[in-house]
Amino acid sequence: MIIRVDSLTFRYPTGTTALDGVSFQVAAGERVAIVGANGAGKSTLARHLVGIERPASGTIEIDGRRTDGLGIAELARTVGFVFQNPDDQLHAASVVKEVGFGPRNLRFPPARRAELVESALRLTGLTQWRDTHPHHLSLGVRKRVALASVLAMDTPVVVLDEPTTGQDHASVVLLGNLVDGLAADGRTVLTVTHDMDFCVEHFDRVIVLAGGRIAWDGPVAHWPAYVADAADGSLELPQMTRLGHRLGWERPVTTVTGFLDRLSPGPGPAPVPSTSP
Amino acid sequence: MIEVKGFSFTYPTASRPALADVAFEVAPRELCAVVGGGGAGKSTLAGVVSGTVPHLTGGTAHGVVRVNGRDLAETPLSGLVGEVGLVMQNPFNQISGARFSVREEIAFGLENLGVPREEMAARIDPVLDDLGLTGVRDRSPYELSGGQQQLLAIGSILVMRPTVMVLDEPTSQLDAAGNALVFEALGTLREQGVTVLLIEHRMERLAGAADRVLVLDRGTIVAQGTPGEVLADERLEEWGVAPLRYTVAARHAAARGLWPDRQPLPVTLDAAAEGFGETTDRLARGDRR
Amino acid sequence: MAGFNRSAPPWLDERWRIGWGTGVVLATYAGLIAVHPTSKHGVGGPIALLALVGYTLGALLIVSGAVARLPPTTVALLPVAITVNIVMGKIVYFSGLPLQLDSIGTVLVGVVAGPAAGAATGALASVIVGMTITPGALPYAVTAAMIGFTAGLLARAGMFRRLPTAVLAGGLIGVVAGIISAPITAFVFGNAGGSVGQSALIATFQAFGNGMLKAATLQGLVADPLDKALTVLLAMAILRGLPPGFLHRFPFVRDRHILAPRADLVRAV
Amino acid sequence: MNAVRDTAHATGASGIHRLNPLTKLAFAVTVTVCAFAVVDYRWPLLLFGALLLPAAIGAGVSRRFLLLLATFWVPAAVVLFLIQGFFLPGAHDVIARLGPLELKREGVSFALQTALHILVLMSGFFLLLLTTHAGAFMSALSERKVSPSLVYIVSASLQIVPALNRRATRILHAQQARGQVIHGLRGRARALVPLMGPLILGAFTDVGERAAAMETRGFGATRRPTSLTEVPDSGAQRFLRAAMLLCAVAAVTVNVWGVLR
Repeated sequence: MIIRVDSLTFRYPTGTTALDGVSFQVAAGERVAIVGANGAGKSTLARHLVGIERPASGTIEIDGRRTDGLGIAELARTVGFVFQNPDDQLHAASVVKEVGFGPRNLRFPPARRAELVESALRLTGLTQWRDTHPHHLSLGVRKRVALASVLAMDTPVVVLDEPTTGQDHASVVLLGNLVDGLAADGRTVLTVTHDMDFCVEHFDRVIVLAGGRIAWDGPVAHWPAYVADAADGSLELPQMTRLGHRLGWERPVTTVTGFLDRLSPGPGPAPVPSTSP
Repeated sequence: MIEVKGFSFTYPTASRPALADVAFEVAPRELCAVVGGGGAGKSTLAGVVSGTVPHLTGGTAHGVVRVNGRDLAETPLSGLVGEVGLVMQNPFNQISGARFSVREEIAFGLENLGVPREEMAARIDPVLDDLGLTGVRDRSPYELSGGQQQLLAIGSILVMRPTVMVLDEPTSQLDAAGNALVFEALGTLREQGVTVLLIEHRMERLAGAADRVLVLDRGTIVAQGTPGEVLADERLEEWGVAPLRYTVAARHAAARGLWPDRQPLPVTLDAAAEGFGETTDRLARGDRR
Repeated sequence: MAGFNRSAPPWLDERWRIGWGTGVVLATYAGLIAVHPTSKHGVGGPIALLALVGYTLGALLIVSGAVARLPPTTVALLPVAITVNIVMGKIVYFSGLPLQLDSIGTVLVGVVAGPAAGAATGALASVIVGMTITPGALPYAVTAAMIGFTAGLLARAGMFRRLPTAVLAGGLIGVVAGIISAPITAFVFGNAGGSVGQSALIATFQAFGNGMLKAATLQGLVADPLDKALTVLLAMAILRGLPPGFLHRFPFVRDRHILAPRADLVRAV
Repeated sequence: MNAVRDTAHATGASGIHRLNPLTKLAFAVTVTVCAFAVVDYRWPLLLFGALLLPAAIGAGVSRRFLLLLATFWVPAAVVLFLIQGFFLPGAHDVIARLGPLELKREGVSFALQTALHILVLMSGFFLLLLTTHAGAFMSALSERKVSPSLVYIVSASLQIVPALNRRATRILHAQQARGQVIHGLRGRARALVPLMGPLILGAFTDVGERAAAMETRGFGATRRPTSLTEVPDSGAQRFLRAAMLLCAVAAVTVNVWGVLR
């Protein structure tokens, strides 16, 4: 288990309980989406994984080490955290320097560093902007720069906070492929997201938070059944799931491919759609 | 009423135009959505229609933009106040900072217009209620969450009762419940005869709410029409816009003869359920082509 | 935009108020030098009052005149610049570095939006710090105003087009700041109230037999030019990072060619 | 450290809380002027003991009030005694020796005088801040026809400072999450650029949008703005303000005349 969270409880300075007895484990190479309404504690939970927030009680173990005694910078070797707002981190005079900041801090040897930076730029489609000042780029591209700067740190765990917000279609497709690629390389990916279609298409497992507690935790294919039961309007089911419900199908479907397979389990495999859906 | 004719705009120091030869009209009571990829010029278009571009940004503009019959090239920004409302992408920047509570922040525009105190109170409280902000009315705007700030930004414009409303991704930080509140408010506006121009990434909301959709790609309008026509277009992805899953599923199904002939590809849940309902009925009858 | 009073006589309109304010400040400074405050006039009492009242009145006039003439975009710029002053000042203070760097925003506004806007930024920043962090900053409002005003004037003279002249401009701003602030440090605060480093420097100058005003002035002339030169360097770095198009919202910097044309200003998508 | 928190949330039911903010401002200015006007250390002490401290107690803010003085006034007073007690130019009446340093009577008396002046100046303004909600203060200024731009700049600054402080914390976290270590003087110095860059650039980049948002909401339109909030005032307070300001002006005039004579 690369992540073990045990009875994690956290209160804001105002006294409000943000997380209440949260426990879960994540295996290496798993892709886990954390979903829930605004204010359910998703981002707070994610921030605990990099040590930005410290639990009031309970423990977190990352890659076999308790996080209590570790600083944010030490945890950064294991957990890469991509913040929601890229402008909270972009400071260098060029994209390539920005992406090199993390690897330099982690003291990778220069050759390895260059290799990591180039590969991160390639994966995020930023090669053409490498010498541009990050603040001169559009928000969508700045978000990709922030993503690249974390990928270049080559951490076994990557945490993404609302990665699709403010991103156009091309960037979301790129992001989805990237998540799949990371998992294929055996890296663990966690995301906090509102985008349910993105979640079902690129993640294996869903953790639903409600009022600071885990309301549901399980494989992505079974999750829609929970949401349909708990219907409080704060979570919107994936498009294909709702379509399946409307057609009166009992077992939920989540993706276009799954839907087509169910529609006609006829001869041969369904053609995989050309794009992310 | 928005009329744009042969409009082009280039930012100062930019090498190519942000908008090139753009033309469209939005009638009163109409909700027109604008979609497109990053850098397509959507936010610039929002600025143009609300009068901030090029008045505040500088740059060179050609062509005509008329809002409620007035030529914006000849109308100072102050002449549009109260008539055109602009809700921006980043709610943090929309908050004026001039006022210390949510209620006073909503009042800011009314104060600038010189609305009497009693009338202000009567207009503000229903808006707070509609957007679910009554519980935080005395809090500082800066203490709200991103989603609440987004609702506040919308409320601060709604309260001015503009006849033309421009919204630039107004729900990006809201969950499903917050989204529903905003689209409900937009529906009410349309009934009241307001012209709405909406930039949005979430295609499903838009397909249900918009009367018309414009697609911008690299500064030009490449398609416009009803949501059903535009969002089901094969070239949608080339234009940088995410197709709805319903449409994608139907397109693949159609290729395998599993979508009813002559039925247009669906862009809403209802249309998809209807079409695939027919298919499943047909399959249940064992009629397989 | 309204001034203090719509039907003000012409000698109280905005331009004149800036002029009157500057006059009051200079007269106060001249008066303080002239009376040689080591005499029996009661160091710390009446002299301090004269410095306090003269400088405050001057600063108020300058601010009221300057603010009334600002276009809305500049009005929106000022709070951000003021905040940057405060937050940077705080960060540098807690980093333990022997610097102030609490005028970056003021200098930036002076360069981008002109002397009047710069003066208003500086003075109002002192008022805000006085209202929120320590009232001790209030009497220094006029120094801060002069920093912004001088930055604007030197920008208009073209000193911010090249880096070496910009750094020199920073030094000059520091000289002005050092001279103007000395009477406040000496008479209102009895040469205390600054950082430990400043106080030690002043104590050294006094121990060598310099009068209070002279010691405070010398301290200012040693510390301020260096600090302000560094401030200007940072301000220039920030200007380079601002998105293209940003500066085009400000007629001062756009129309007067305050900065060197940037080759990299092609709008990136 | 953070009095801004107090002024943004200063709510209380005391009579002093309910006074028009301008009355309290006039009071702060007048006591400061009066304190500096008379050369006698007992005079500022009297102002503090008879007016300022009782007012703070009456408003129920004495704890915060004394805490602020302890944070800001005490260190300044200590430095003052050290510098001027030992190094006041022209002083020679030695009352104690500390190695090579000589403590002089004139220096101590000057330091005492100045420290008490600063005490009154700080107390007057702390009292104003601790008992006045910033929003009410700004509304009061608007009612006096102070330029809306000026009121806007001050209000927005007061609110953006905490917002930017929060942002600074977020940025520090973000950079640490990228492996940056900020221990020791060198580490902290090196951390400055990655902190300042995003903080300052981000703040300035926002300006264009905020200005556009304000203008579309009628800021700077020529019509006379109205105000949602009503600031309480009374004839008695108006009279009090006039009397206090008259008093201050008289004190200044007498002093300037005395100095220049």
